[in-house]
Amino acid sequence: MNKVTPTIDSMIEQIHDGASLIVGGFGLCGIPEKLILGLRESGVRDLTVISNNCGVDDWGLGLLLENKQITKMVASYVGENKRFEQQFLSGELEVELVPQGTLAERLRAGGAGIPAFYTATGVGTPIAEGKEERVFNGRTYIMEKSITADYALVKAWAADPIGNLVYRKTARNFNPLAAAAGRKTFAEVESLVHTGALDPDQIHTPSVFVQSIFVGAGYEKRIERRTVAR
Amino acid sequence: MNKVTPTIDSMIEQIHDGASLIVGGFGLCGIPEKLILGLRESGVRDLTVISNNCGVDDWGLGLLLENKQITKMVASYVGENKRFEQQFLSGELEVELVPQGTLAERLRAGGAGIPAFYTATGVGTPIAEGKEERVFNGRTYIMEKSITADYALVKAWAADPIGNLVYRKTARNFNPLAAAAGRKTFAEVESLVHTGALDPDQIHTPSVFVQSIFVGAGYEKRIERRTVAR
Amino acid sequence: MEGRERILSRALSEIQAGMYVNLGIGMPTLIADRIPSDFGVMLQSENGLLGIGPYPNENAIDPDLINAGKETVSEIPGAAYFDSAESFAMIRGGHIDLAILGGMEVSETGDLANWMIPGKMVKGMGGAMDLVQGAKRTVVIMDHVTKRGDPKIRKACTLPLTGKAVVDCLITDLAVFQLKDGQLQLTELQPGSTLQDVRKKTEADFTIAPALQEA
Amino acid sequence: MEGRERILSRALSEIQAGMYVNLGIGMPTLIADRIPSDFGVMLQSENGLLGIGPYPNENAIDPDLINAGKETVSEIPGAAYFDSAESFAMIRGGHIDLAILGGMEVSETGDLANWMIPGKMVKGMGGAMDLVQGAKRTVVIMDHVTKRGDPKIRKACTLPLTGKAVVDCLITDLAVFQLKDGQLQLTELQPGSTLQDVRKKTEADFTIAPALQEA
Repeated sequence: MNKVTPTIDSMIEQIHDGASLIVGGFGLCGIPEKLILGLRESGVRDLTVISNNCGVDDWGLGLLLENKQITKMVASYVGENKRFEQQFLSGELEVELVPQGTLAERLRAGGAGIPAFYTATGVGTPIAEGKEERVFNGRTYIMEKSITADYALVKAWAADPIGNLVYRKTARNFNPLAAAAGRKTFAEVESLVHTGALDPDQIHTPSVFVQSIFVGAGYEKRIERRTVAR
Repeated sequence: MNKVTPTIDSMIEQIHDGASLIVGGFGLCGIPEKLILGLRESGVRDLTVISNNCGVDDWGLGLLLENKQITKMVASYVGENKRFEQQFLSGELEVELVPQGTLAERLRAGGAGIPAFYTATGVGTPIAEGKEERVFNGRTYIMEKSITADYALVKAWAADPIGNLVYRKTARNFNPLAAAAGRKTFAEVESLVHTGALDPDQIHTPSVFVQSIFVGAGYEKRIERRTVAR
Repeated sequence: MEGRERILSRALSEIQAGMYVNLGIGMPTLIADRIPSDFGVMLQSENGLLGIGPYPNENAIDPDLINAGKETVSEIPGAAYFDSAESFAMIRGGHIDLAILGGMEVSETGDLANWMIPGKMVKGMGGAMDLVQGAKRTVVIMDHVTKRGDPKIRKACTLPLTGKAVVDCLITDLAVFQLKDGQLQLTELQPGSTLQDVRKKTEADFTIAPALQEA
Repeated sequence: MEGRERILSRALSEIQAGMYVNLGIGMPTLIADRIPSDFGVMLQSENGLLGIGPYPNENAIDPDLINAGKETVSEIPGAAYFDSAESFAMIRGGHIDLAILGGMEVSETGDLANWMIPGKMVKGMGGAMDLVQGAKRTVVIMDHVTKRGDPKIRKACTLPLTGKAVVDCLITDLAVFQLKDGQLQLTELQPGSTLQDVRKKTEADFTIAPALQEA
């Protein structure tokens, strides 16, 4: 079994107008930067993107926003992304804001075949509007539904050819959840090792969740807030 | 922060008659054998035990069954444990049989603050009796509730003093789920390393889930079915 | 043994290169040895291993490395270990291509019973209820009749169910059935078996595939 | 700046040895530096790190190692990384002892608003809605009034809520309140602050702790 593809094109050309994509990463950390650049290049449109953030104005998913390729965004944080905030406030972009933990759990549920679950997060807030409320052991919870998507785009530190993935430090974040929740999962990785080289006790995403792997070179890994010791 | 206790007694003496315990392990693999021996010794009674299996007649949780210390068992598999099967069929032992994946997910939900979730597992079977059925996207699911317990007893391969745990091969099984779902979690481990010696990318149970650690010696690690290449 | 041989060799043909497969406890486990190693098939064990290898040599036995049947096994290159929640996320989430399970009874609508005989025997369902709901395809393998000669393919299961309408394919020593439009359809006769024989030993109603009707 | 100093030093006293603590983006992050290292406190970052260390030296900056505020940080010995589902399992499951968050508004019944100004500013809730529900104790720190001098402690929040009745303790530059029987109770005056001053700058009704009444 060898899931490695020599160019990113074989992944990108599968992604059609109107597709839904779960994209790993938190801020600019652990984002699939090559796949995002490939999407920008391809010009594919009307995308629904599920990702914790939407990059910054000129990097990451912000590039697709700038190019008006995204129709709907499901995210937990707009943050300092001015274009995201503008397109949201103007109504140009459909945005579903989801609490970060609920977003993580909805993705995890999607990958795990759980259609819905209850959480106290968001009770009594605008997030709860239109959702079923239910009391368990005297506490009120709301029902949240799982998320799956046509494709998951993830970034890993290392992979083997059959698709086992290992992430590095906080670049892990949403990537393993995305990998499991995509009907097809494309992984871009910084390094490829031979099958058997990864410690089986230490694999973060087992190969069953990954359909195709691209080994990228020259990762930019931009930093949003460079803070150093005083 | 140092959660290491020199003897197992400080853990055992906290466990009172009528306590609920989640116990890690699958068959005899990855069971907290020292803690189980300690419970047998202590004679604590009326225990509710949540564990995938109940050991064998003369080892693991089977020892507590033999000593009539367990009042209720929540498990997915009785298997070849004759005493378990007898006490179950005679009604002497209250048994709640739970599909293995549902048991895993109920424990995971317990640790994660999810009070209930939906699964297709068990639909149309005796497991669904008395449970809410609900259709999502045209498929029928049942609602299952989370499990937490007074104590979780887990077995790990290595720990550091603050409570980070690493498991080995299939001895991981239910242990990380148990660790998160116990209101207090006691871990027995085969080896202790200094804080900082475990790779932070490779910790299976982060320290926040563990309240006390005992370093055992001379693990028996009995094998249920010794099968070898022909 | 010859009947078992027919079952196993037919079951093997369900497995294609690159598949992720779960083999149930008992007879299904015996299929593992027969899968060509160049198929790149990954076998999943629901206790937390993807990439089961053959039984180990005596000196390589490891108590921390067992399969769902509690047998000592080995790992192949590319294997991964994980906890039980992740294991069943794989299963329930539809990531496993194929599950091959043993059966006690199968109904004409594809119900399966394989975990309990009330008042007599309780094994527990283990992961079977999750597998029949979660795997993309569920194949059941079993003897066509009990040791006493009673039919195991029933109009309705008499034993507590593992799942309703979950058997996509049923392979016995006499025949192969596929679930079609919610009902068992006889699609193949095992070598040496006749339609008459299958009819006699099957309580369930079943349709017959066009190809077999012509034969 | 002096007000901020009072807030931070009072917030610090909420942190006890051995605690697992989440510090929100912005002002709460500034508390990290002040925690005595012998406290063995583990700081959680909801993007997937338990054991945040100080900001790194220039040559140790690592783009794969950031906190929830997207700042480059370091790890301490005993740190662990995990995915976002595990991170919020920790939070939602009640395993984090203390969350310290910033606030835009707090109501007299302990509601918190801190993620959006309709039509004007959307930051998003990030992990705040999970933290206020999941942490064992939620402490909010904020200026007592807005830059324009308007009260931020209101009868009812005018902004979209982050959580209802979730603020266990509120620390401002003027006072400290605890949620008691579902209502804010003034329990401490900050150095240099008077009850009259607090009354004037607070829209919310609040009770006054007995100790303060005597004073």
